[in-house]
Amino acid sequence: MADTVDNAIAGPEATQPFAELGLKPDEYQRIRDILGRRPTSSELAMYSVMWSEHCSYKSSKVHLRQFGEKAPKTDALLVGIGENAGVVDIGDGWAVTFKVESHNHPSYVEPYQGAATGVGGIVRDIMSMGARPIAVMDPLRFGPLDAADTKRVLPGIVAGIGGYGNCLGLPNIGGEVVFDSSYAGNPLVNALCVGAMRHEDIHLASAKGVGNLVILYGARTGGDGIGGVSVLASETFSDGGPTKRPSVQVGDPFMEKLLIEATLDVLGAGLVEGIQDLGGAGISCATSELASNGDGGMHVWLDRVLLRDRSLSPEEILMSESQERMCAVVTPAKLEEFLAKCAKWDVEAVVIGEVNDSGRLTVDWHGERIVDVPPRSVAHDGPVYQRPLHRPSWQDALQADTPDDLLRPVDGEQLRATALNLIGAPNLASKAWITDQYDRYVQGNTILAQPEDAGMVRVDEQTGLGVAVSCDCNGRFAKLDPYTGAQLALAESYRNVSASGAIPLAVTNCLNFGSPEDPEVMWQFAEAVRGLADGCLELGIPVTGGNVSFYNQTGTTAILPTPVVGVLAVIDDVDRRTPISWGPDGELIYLLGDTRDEFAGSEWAHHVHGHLGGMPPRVDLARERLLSEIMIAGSRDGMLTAAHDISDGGLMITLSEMAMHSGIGARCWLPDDIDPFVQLFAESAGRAVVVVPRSEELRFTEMCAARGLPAHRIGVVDSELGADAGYPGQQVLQISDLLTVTIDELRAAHTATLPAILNA
Amino acid sequence: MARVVVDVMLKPEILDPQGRAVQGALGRLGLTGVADVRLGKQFIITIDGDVAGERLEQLHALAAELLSNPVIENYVLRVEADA
Amino acid sequence: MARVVVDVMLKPEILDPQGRAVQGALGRLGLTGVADVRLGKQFIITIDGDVAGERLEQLHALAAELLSNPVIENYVLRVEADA
Amino acid sequence: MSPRIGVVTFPGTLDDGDAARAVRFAGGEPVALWHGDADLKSVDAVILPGGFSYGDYLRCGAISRFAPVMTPVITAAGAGMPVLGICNGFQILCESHLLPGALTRNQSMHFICRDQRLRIENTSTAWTNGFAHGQEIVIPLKNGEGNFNADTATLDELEAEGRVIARYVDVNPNGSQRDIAGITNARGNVVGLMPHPEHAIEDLTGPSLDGLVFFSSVLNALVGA
Ligand SMILES: Nc1ncnc2c1ncn2[C@@H]1O[C@H](COP(=O)(O)OP(=O)(O)O)[C@@H](O)[C@H]1O
Ligand SMILES: [Mg+2]
Repeated sequence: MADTVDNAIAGPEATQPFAELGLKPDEYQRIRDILGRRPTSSELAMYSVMWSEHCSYKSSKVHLRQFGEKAPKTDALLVGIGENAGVVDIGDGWAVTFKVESHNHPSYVEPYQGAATGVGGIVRDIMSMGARPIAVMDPLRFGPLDAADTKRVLPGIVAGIGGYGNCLGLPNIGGEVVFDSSYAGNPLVNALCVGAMRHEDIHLASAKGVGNLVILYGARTGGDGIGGVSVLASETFSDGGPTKRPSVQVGDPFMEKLLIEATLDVLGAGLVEGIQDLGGAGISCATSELASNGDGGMHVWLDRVLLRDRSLSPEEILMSESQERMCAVVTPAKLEEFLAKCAKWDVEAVVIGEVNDSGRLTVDWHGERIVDVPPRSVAHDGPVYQRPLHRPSWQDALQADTPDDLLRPVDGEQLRATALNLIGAPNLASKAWITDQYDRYVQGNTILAQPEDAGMVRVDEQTGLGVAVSCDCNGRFAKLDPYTGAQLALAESYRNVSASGAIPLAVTNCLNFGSPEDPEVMWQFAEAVRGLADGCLELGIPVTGGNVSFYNQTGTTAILPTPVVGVLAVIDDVDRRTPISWGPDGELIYLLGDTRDEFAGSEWAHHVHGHLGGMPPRVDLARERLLSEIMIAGSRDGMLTAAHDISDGGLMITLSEMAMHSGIGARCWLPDDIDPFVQLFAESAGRAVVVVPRSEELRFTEMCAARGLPAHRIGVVDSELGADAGYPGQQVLQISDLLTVTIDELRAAHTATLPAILNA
Repeated sequence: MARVVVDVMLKPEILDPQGRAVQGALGRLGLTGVADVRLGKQFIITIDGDVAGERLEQLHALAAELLSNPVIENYVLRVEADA
Repeated sequence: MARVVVDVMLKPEILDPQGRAVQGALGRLGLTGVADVRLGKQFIITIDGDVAGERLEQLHALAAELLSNPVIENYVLRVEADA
Repeated sequence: MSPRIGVVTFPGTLDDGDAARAVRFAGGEPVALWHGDADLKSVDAVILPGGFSYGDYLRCGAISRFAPVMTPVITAAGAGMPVLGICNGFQILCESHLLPGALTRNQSMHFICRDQRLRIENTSTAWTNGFAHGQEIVIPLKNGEGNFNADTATLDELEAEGRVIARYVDVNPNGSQRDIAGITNARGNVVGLMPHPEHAIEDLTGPSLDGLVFFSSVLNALVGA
């Protein structure tokens, strides 16, 4: 027997398991105050999931506001923060939407399904804006490559992302793979999706129009993932394994593919007034948000929900996180056509509710009223915490522990060994073992994918209009200084898309941190958000959406603060994209930007010395902006044949990647005012390598000089160098008289690392 | 030589998209009255020597941890007549 | 209600990379004497009414054509006690 | 009038748009065919494109084989109409017994996506007549179950009759017997191919333009017929 509103009025003193559902006593009291009585068990279920950290952002809200307050002026933003995903104008009547989300904890518990359903969730977010999903990316983080648990979780997570994304027909165009001991026991699985639509197809999650019908369509509702939101995302794991073993959701990518086609079909035919995906908190979230954003009232007949398991209680149905479901608001006149389109795609659909102007969200179960609440109080007016924050006690000591005294390579031979060592370091090694499991060709519009700086897809086949996306973060920098670290993540992502020739337009983020109840973690979070908001303002690109993932820790040890930043950029003709591989002999290699003795948080300090300390590289966003403008102009005016940003591992790694990817050698030299080791391996920001045809050299260098961007000619593409350098018949990369490596040697070191461990 | 058979099935509350797809196909091909289809894995392990005592315990542990994921699956293990 | 179980296995002459991988993993985790591992599928079909006569024949035909591919797989079908 | 090439969409098909684009690039007229219709709309040839029809949840291609559209496809193939199955389409052709053998799980057990080198070994089929014998090409390969398996007698027969149309070169990505990437039926009108020619028709999006030849070949065959 369901607990009804009448029961709640008649039996006000019943004790309720609010604590087990993750609610604090004062939160429970607030619910009683809002309702003027005790909640029914169904109401309690709804409030508990919707007021969880994951859904309500109760710890992060006060900080995230800055993204709006500091948002730069831009005409590009069609839908801003707060909707399922932001929407950006890219011209010609086209709009794109993109967003990144985390699925960290579920992926630790069940790597394959956790990661797969992460992809499924973000894809539905994108669909709920009215867009066709066109690409995915997957920033991933694991414990050390050789750790036993990494061998458990990594293959499963990668197979899950591939299994789901490949089956949906979404090209995977990039991502990240980072190994660090702080992620052992708490891998990060972030998933990003990009979608495209015509301006007139933009849809929002709101239930407007009294008498309109609320349709639930897609997979049937089952008992999976119940409480996943409150339990999975708000509690941490104890040392011995998961403290609670929630039932994990299993994804059905085939159903999601049908859901995409059916959704685009009904949207295209103009049958939909409002639309919402079902993710965390399932029907509770979808109905309360739709109602809260619309005319304010909705009635739901919960017993009409199609079930996979007929024994589910109404509370469970409200909380279930069964995958592959969507909600649409449809006028009665269009109902029949809507249902017919769903039937064509074999997608089940049923009317579960109706929009009204009561100002209440009411839910009936077999004729009895089990929920009667103001929808805003569930969806938007959850608790907000100003959590205490505190600069970590160890922060000063960490910053004082500079890498200056670490033993550095001193001669050519040692530099050469360092280069070969780093190119095979887990964080810098080829990720082909992973990315080869992802379909990057499907849809036939992929212009750039791994291992390019940014992923790029064509949006309009006729005009060549396209978008580029990159996502980046160096958590070590963020640990040294979260404010600067977040800006460095933004700068790198911005630089990556610019290197491809596209103009940066908007930012998304996935903020992965430890427990918000730890004041030191909260400080890291607050600093990172402040850094990112300030950085976006300075670069002139707004944050359009994102995701916060807290409680990423093993025991009481938090992960590296990891604010993953994604930047979306537009290119008016993908034909002009700049790849990372250089062209024929004689093209000139230029280093743009300034190099300083900056090794704190670098891959060299990490991989060679296991050291983390000091202050991260300096950020100069004005310089980043200039560099970006030069690379975009170079692409637009045909002055560049290749470009590659300099980040992890420094210049030597950038040159090596360009050489390996093109299969052609080069003769390089170093400006002689800086120590060669610093020149080759420092990770100063604001730099890139670009390749200029001889015919364009003058025009390009004059542009750099006029704009004040340092440009050093440091090499020339040369496929014949091998013989002179003592490697006849081979392609070599030569750095002055300091060192010469063959591309085969680089490749061998670069490609061996992951297979050696993961295939063992 | 013994033959150990481990059947691994998704727990009943977990969605089984494969089973559903098969159920749909059986229906389309004219089989009536199919109430449910679940699709599981079957491991057939041929093993030297006897399977009992500690060895059987070891097999159970492996079935629970390696061959299945207890979060979403159940397993049944049986030792069949010597192969 | 009847429960029909169909086990589908790769034919012995067809290489089973998954079985081999499991065999390797079992060995690495300390199980000795594993001579062979094969990985197959198990369908559990719950069906209304009786399964006999023509209905059973129909099920055999479907097991042979849909649930297994005779080029590479064998199947075994059994009807279990009413579910 | 340019030949009409049908491209079938099953639930879960992914590369139908790419296949239609390839037909267009080659100068043909792509015609969309729906799995649920037992009607070929008087096309001159049929492509079964790649993807995960029905999620490939049972065995790749096992469920699609029974789709209504396959009845006329099987009849037309028997009557000599050119039919190309790419990846999932190849699996469907095998499951339908239009081609011998079966495609099983990759030996590595992973899905694999790579630019693959192939050698064309039969240039007399409807889909390969534009190639030179022994020509090496590079087109994308992407599959989880592309490991071609057949018994020895069948393999020997395929070899003896020259019905292996393409073989993997350099790397055998999925463990296929005798490095087989594609085969044809005895008549040379039905071809199954694991790698994806429809993804190699444009400089911007593919590793080469080699894939286009499969589509221009069938137009040749149809115009010549
Ligand atoms: N998990 C992943 N999924 C897809 N692509 C990835 C993944 N990890 C890395 N990549 C791709 O590999 C290439 C190299 O990665 P990375 O070194 O992190 O690039 P960058 O330093 O330019 O951000 C990039 O093209 C990136 O998008
Ligand atoms: Mg880069």
